[in-house]
Amino acid sequence: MAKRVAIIGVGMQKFEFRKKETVEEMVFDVTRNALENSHLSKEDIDAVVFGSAVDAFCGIHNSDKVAIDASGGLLKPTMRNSTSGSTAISTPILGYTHVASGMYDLVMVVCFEKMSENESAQAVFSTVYDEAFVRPIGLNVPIQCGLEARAYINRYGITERQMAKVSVKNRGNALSNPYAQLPMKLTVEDVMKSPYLSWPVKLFDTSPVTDGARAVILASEDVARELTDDPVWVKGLGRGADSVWFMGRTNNDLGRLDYAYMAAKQAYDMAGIRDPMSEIDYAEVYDPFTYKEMQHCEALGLCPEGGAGRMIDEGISLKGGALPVNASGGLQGEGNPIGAGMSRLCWCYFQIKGQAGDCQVPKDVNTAVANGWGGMYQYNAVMVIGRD
Amino acid sequence: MAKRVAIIGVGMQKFEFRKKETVEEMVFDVTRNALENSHLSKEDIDAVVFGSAVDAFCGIHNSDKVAIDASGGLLKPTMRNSTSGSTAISTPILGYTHVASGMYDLVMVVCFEKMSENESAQAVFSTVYDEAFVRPIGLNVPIQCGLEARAYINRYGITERQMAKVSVKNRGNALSNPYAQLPMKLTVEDVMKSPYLSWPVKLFDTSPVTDGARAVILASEDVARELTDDPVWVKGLGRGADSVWFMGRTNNDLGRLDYAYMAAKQAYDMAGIRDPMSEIDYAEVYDPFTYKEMQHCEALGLCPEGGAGRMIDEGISLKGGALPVNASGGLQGEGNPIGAGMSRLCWCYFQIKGQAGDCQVPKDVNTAVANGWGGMYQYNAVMVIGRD
Amino acid sequence: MTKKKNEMTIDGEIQIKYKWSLGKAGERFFTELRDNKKIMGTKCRQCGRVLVPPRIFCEECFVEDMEWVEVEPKGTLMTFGDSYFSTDGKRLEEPWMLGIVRLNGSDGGLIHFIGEARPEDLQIGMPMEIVFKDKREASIMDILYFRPVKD
Amino acid sequence: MTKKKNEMTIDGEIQIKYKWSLGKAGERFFTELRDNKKIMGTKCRQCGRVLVPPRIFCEECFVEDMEWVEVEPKGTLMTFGDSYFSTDGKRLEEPWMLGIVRLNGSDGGLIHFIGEARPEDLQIGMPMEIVFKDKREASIMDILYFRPVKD
Ligand SMILES: [Zn+2]
Ligand SMILES: [Zn+2]
Repeated sequence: MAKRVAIIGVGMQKFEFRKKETVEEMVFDVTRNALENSHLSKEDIDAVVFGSAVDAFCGIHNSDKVAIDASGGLLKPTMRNSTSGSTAISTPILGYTHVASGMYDLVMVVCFEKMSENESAQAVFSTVYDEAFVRPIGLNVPIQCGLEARAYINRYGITERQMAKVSVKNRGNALSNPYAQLPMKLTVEDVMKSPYLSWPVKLFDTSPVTDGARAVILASEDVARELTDDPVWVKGLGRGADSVWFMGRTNNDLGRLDYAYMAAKQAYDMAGIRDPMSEIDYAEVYDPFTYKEMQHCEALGLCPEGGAGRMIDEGISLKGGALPVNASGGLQGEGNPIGAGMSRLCWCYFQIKGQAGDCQVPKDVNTAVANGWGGMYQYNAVMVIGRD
Repeated sequence: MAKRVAIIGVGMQKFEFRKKETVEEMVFDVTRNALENSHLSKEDIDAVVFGSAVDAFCGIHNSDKVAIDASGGLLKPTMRNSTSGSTAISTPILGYTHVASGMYDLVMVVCFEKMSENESAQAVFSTVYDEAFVRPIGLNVPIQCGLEARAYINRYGITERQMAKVSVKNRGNALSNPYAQLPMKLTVEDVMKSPYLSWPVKLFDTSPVTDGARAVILASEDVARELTDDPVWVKGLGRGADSVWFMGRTNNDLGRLDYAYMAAKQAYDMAGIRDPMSEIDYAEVYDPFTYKEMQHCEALGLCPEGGAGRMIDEGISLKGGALPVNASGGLQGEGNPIGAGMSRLCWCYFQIKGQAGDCQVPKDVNTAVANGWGGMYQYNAVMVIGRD
Repeated sequence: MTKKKNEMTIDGEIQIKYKWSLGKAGERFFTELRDNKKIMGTKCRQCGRVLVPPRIFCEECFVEDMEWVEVEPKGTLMTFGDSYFSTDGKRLEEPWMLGIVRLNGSDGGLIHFIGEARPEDLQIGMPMEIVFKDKREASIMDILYFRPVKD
Repeated sequence: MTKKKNEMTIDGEIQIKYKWSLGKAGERFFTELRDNKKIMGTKCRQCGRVLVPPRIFCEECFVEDMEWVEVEPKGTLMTFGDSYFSTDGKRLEEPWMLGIVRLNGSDGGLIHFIGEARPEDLQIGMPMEIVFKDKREASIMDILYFRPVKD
């Protein structure tokens, strides 16, 4: 059985379109914030793990190396993880393995992305496509998502209005989040009238280009109990990776995320959760597009498979609903600095601790789940955290 | 105390300048080889970790995603590490944390680099330099190493002839390595006559541009004992990261690798090794340049600080010497596919198991050490493996 | 989006040229496509699955026990996407369309442009066929596009 | 090095333009360099170390409690390198030289070209000074090079 690992503090900063700070300055900002929130000094940190999804965004390859001094990792063990967008959750999983291995008692997890240093996000994204079968046809992100969204809504009968409601919810929730880039008071009609990027995905179904960082401090069980009377434990984690050959996958349907269901099952099995709909109190779900929140709610078992439309129609995922999702605003409202989507985990922590401020949901939160998604419709990483 | 973790098999392939295979095909080659050597099937593997140092070499960013199917990682947990050249050893360390965490019994570690897809390695390397203070002056790899080598030999009184002897040793050792790219029978005079890239570094002091991959299978203690009567344990590991601001480091001297001494100390402390010169039987030392082998021998305590010149003069590190170093040929003789420098660890395993073929050293090897180095004179990762 | 005022930047670029290997499987696939207008897959002798894009190994059986087989240049539309923006961000008059087509006689498929159709003509599950380019150069662009099969 | 025959490749490139932020510390450093030919460092009010390149925080004390101080455009040669190859691989007649100089009044330094000297004129530990460019544009290239201090 693995050792227990706790989250004992997180570090936040405002997400913005184009931060004036360098990567190093951004990382210092959240690291210091995490140390302050945890009443620790950098000397207490035994090791640092970094997560950043795509170096071509900031144009500094191997960008971990510029973040060392600012992370408290100077002359310490460090590592750098990158699993596309799922970096957001696979990086705290990496931190977990560091602590659970018994080698380190306190590990700083720092995720960052400076997406707006480049002049064309599309030029960056084109670097990730297979050069022989995909890159020459000029696939881009909007149509990549259109392909997946169409398969999804075709399979399950999801509607564009249901997608729009997710956008209204998340951008509206972001109004209460002081770190948010894109809080907006929208109506479903506003979303429906926004221009199509690729049917059924419209402008307001998407998330913005964002600079930002997040930090999470993980502690071994013994140290966590010394530091706090109310530790928040990592209870479960899971990951799944599907084939890069998305046009020839075994399940024959881009609309069904086998790899995400798999990641969720691992995490729930480890956490001893058999019925997530009743046992999960709160969720922060990776939502770069509205339909991705819906797919992920299903894969995470927060609603039945194909039931994400009803979930939003019935208000279940609203801030005041039975199973609130992304009360922080999610990627759509808070901003989407790929790897720093670890913010999803930070907000689960805040909700459990009752520190979510104006984003706090009006219910007890003991157990929460967060996920990350990335690659060529490929990766999912899931973490369940909570009190005993 | 951390759980014990064993290496139970490795996967090899020939290192070459320009492999015809894709990254996916290269990865399949070594993964299958590792499974065969371990008498395992891909179903036995619980999780996969990838290491690749610089995606810009192969021009497929987030290159982990093309390696999934070929690694046995399809629909399993995967992760991708990248800490510049130290990826070579930090990736098996990542695998170690996966197993030691108690979550996975069998983890496939796959490192690969396809360095020759691009038309200019220098264009690739320039992507890693700080854009404000370093990139504009056009720093390149030869002069970057010249700066460090000069500081090193100035500090410790190392000579160019001593450096040359390392080249003769490693390229000569590679003559016995069937996977080697650059085996050569050279004399010290040949090396001394080769053209300067940047004083004191000459052409034959360097390693080639290489395509290749390596795999290592790690097992938990219980599973390792089921699979083999002669497990090779991971006994110690360490990492150190220094500041990217190499021009303003506290120790004031590029010639002294504080971060590497630190990484070695961690690894030896964990392994219970107090006197590496007598307790280490064999070493595979990261040698992209001759002087780097010398610096690393010192930092790893295989000779006294500043004593690497005498070590090679006295033949201690020769294949038949008291403490043989890089009997495989090292990066200089076998090839230098950055992350796949994990080959250093593979050869330590072979030497302990007595499976090093014509590279086998004429002495008992029970304990061996391997290291990796990378970044802006920045990272070191060390692993000690051995029998009980 | 507009940049904040007074921010000082260093302007530069990363530019790297590549020659990407097609690999063992890719060389055969693109040679047959160029020379014979054939779509080739690799069939696993153990599980019988036919992989397109072809690979030299079966990722399920994890063996390199494959034979080359020709698959039909026709198949089923698995999903499609349209966009009024080109990849370089320009607004388009006519929609640009991509589709993923599962090819008959295979367990795989290809992604490519869709032509000779409007978005409203398309639906998931309909039969599609490949239109080849006349002058071919061993590239995925040797396929012009998919179009709906004409009855 | 020559390529193997018969290998099929896809030729392409990655080209991305950037506007890199100088950051809070960099903006001040490069503004002073351009406007006043001054090399500025940041001094930690807690440990007294003067950082060059400047940062907004002290990495040892881990605080953002820094003041700007001017450092001397002179210092000590920590190491240097020469090369007869340009960065783009061309063979050079005259050696191209870089040095790392620890600047007086600071705990840091800069890397830059070395000029007005031959490799044989240089040795580690010797005093060097900065030669500034006349027309400066807020870039590290506002420094022309280091040269040995003339007695
Ligand atoms: Zn098969
Ligand atoms: Zn200080």
